[in-house]
Amino acid sequence: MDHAAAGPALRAPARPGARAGAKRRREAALAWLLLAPALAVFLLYRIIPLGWNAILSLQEWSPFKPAVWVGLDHYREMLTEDPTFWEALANTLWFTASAPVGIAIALGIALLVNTDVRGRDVYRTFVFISYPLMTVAVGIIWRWMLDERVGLFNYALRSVGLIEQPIPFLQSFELALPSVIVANIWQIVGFYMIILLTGLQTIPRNLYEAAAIDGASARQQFFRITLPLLRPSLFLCFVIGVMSSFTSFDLVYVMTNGGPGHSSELLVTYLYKAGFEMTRFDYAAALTVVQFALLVALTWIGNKASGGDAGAVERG
Amino acid sequence: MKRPPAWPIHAALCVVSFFMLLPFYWVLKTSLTGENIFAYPPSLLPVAPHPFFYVDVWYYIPFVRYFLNSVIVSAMVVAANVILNAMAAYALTRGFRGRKLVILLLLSCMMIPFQTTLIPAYLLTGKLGILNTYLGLALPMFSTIVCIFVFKASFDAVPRSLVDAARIDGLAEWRIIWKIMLPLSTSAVATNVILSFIWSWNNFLWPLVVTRDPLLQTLPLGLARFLSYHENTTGALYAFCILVLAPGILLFLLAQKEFIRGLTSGATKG
Amino acid sequence: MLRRILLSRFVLVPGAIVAVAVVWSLYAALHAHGVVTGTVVGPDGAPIAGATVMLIELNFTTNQERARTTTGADGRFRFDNNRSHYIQVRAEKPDVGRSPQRQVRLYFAAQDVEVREPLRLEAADAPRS
Amino acid sequence: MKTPRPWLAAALAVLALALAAGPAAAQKKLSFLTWNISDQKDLFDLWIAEFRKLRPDVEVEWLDKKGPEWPAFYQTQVVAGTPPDIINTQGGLWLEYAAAGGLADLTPYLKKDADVRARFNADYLANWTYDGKNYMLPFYVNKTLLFYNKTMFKEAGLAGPPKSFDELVQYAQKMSKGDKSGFLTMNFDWLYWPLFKMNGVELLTPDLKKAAFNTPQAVKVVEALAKATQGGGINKIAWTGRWVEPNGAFAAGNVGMLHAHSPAFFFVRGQAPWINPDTLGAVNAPGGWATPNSHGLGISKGSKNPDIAWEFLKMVTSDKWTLEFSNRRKVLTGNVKSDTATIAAMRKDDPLAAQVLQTQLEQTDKLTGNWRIAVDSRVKEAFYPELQNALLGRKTAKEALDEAERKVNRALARQ
Repeated sequence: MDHAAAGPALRAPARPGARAGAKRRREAALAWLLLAPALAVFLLYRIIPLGWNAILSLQEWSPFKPAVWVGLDHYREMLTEDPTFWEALANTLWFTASAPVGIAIALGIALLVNTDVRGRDVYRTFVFISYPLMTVAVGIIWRWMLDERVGLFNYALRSVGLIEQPIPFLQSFELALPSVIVANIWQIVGFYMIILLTGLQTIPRNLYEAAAIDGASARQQFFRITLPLLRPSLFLCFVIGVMSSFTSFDLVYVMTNGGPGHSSELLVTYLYKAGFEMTRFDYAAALTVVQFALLVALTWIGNKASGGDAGAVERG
Repeated sequence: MKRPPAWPIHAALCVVSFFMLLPFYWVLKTSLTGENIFAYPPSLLPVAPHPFFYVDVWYYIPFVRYFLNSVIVSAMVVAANVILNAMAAYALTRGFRGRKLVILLLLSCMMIPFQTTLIPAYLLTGKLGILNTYLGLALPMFSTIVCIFVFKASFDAVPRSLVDAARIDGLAEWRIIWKIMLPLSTSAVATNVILSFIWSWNNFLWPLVVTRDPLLQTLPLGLARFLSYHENTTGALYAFCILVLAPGILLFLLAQKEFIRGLTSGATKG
Repeated sequence: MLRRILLSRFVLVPGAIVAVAVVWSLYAALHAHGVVTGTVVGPDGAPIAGATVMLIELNFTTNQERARTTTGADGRFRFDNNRSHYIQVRAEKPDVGRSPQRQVRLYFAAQDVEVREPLRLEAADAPRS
Repeated sequence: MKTPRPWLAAALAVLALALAAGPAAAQKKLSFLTWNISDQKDLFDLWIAEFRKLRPDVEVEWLDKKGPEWPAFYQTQVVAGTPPDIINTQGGLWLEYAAAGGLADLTPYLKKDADVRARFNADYLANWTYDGKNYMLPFYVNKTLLFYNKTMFKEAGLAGPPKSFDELVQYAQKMSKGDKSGFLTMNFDWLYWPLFKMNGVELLTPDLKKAAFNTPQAVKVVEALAKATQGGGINKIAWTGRWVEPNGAFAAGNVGMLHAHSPAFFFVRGQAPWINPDTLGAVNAPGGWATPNSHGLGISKGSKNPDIAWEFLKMVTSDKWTLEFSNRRKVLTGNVKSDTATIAAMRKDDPLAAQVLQTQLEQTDKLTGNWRIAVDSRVKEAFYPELQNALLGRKTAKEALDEAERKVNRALARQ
């Protein structure tokens, strides 16, 4: 937290002639020192609670009852006799799979609003405006736009004569989840955009200038310079996409509440229901642990895919 | 590189803007007319718009009080985010043992759904004795992993030569962050400010659980008043959403300029 | 340095907004005596003296009468105890008729207001709102 | 530098005293958690002031949380050992808590104060009994009824409200054309169950141990509903909507019938200028069956001073305050005297509302969808999605009911 205190002690690393081992140790000490405050927050509000869940998942517990150990019973129930879990899991993975679509759209927008086209700031604001909007409002409005009888989409499609019968977006098992995904992309695309914009700022102009001199076309510049150097930001967007598919509770809750059937149930909505609505925190905890394991796996894959090290591009 | 003609860009952006603004337009319109959006066919233009639903919002909830609470909490969160995340990110740009582990840990932490950490988080906050305080409201958001990586990506792009030069001048690490890294990463700073502000500003479940004292409630908690089962509060609900949205947009507009500076100008020197 | 911060848009814009808010609340404070005035006219448009005027407030889901007064010789009426920001007024006179209920929404509670369009009494059994 | 010393000492002494006195003078605290009724702040302030007169040594804290987050807040407080003393729950939520021993048993109090028991409509009071113990008092009560759009009925040449399930379905199909549909029902908290009950379908065996709904009759009912839903007679929102959508649709005048509980009336009327006694009808559903969705007041087991909490309950359910509450919020409180008075008063200045509320006092012996089972929400979660599967045409009625039976029995077995 307090740099001033840390300051003097940290002079050392750069001093010429320091022994390599000592230098490395100081480097490490410094790094951990700088990481400490942030890690403390996560320890408190992420890691310990996760541990709490891990323990709870092995117990039979409710706020009103003392805990009883039941071993892996909840996991057994989840894997063997709970079809809803599998449905929610599949839906969540579909949701995750949709992330790249949103990212691609956002990348396109980001590139456009990163040129010095007139009114750029206005466009950026228009794209971003959906992100800070309260999810409740987003949910209700999309519910209405996608409504079968009075919704805007069906109204538009019917008045231009594209369809005869109205499409029951949220009332059909096939379209409910895609509808939620679309709404989610609509809301999150502005978020992706500013992450990518920030990334684009880290690419030195002179690289493009050099490339231009070598006669590289805009396309080549994009694939040779922009894309590779943007990898960290793209990876970050991917992680955010995964995250939103595993945490966007409000949107599903407001739009479909997981229905019809469980066709738009996500793990997060399911474990909220299990925990707070059915007072089965123990079972919800088991779901949390499984979901977490899944996430670590996904992140790890994504990390590898983006060239490791959180997609960081080492330079200099 | 030669500049492409502007009109296709405008065309594309107009289409995008249209789809982005369409739902938002309906929120805005309903906040001015309070009409029943389930009437058919939908009226595309606002009929007899008036600002009075915003007046309703003002009197339905202790608006000023909630607003100030939100401002205080968000200010704490934003300040903490910029400092803590910059420190953490700087550390991650340095080679040290366990670095990859930390990164993977952060990435996975990021995705633990908040709903399931609610109870333990509450108990811990209680242990710290900061229930019902601004600190208690803000602490969980003091550092956000996304923003750490935003900084990291930006720091990684700062030429090592600059940093090493500074070291040789015997510049203290914290001053390297302050004097070199941050000035060269203004867009990352802007992103941090905007995102952490919005997250803390819209945060709902945590304030709901952690504050028992009505005087400490933040703006989003006013939402309950507008989801009444008896009254028809449609207009007021959307007016409320617009009012909650406004500060975030304002901040975005203010921070905009930072997205065109950043390293593009800085990298060439040093 | 400090000067630069103070003059940056991050200070000026919020500052301006706060200033406007302060001015507005001052204005509101100075114009919040809860005075509601207006005129009642007959079907022919002539002012009606001695008509009963009711000030109605929407209480939760149903309207409730908060106050009533009668018009003077010039057909004018005046309430000075309105505390709400959303009221309705209605006038009636036994042998002349009653006016439709008029919504009056104010910019702030107890705002002093003149009900522009006079309340026009119509022959009885006009649709109640 | 010398003179301030005594002052300082004095100041410190005062401070010390204050600190010492602080805890000693600390008051007993009562907290009162309501369910999404923040609009009644003024009234609750009055209650608190009044209670202050009765018990100057007690201060009351009022908390209000809206529907979806209420359980999250309450259960967190329970775990933290600081449960609100008095809680207001909706629908069947209390069952879980009662069964798990989270609520104080009010039966002894009701024995002690027979007059309190006497205040209430016995049927509504009985709504909160779990294996013979009474866990809650009525706060404000309601049950489902059938609203119908008289204009649309006329257009379709229908004389009056349906008398049977078959008529209901048939009327619905008659009225549906284009953007208009015939019937909508609320679907949360078993509010749709009267549709089954009026056909003699039971959800559970009398001992509440096993599912009993998988019968040929039930299959017929589900098939009829599914057919009507596919044909547009029943608006799909009936099975996917929550509160805003069904009410909004009905308020827009596009729907013939709305099967909902009484709060819907005020919400709909707020959005529907067309509503008046000539255009809206409100009657009990065919067979007179209805699902209550009442709000009750209970005392947390973890409460530090349940007796004071009971005093508070006694006060707020008194004739005086229930009447005040009814007037302010246009609800019935289960307190017989106030409810009759309220409706009588309403008859003249709001006849339609009076008519709606009247239905809430009729046939209170025909309540359904309020089974006293600890795993109510799990059974709900096991049954409804399968029903949706059938109604929206993903499964046949038989398949869905078979699957639902399996799931429901599993949920019941786990309790």
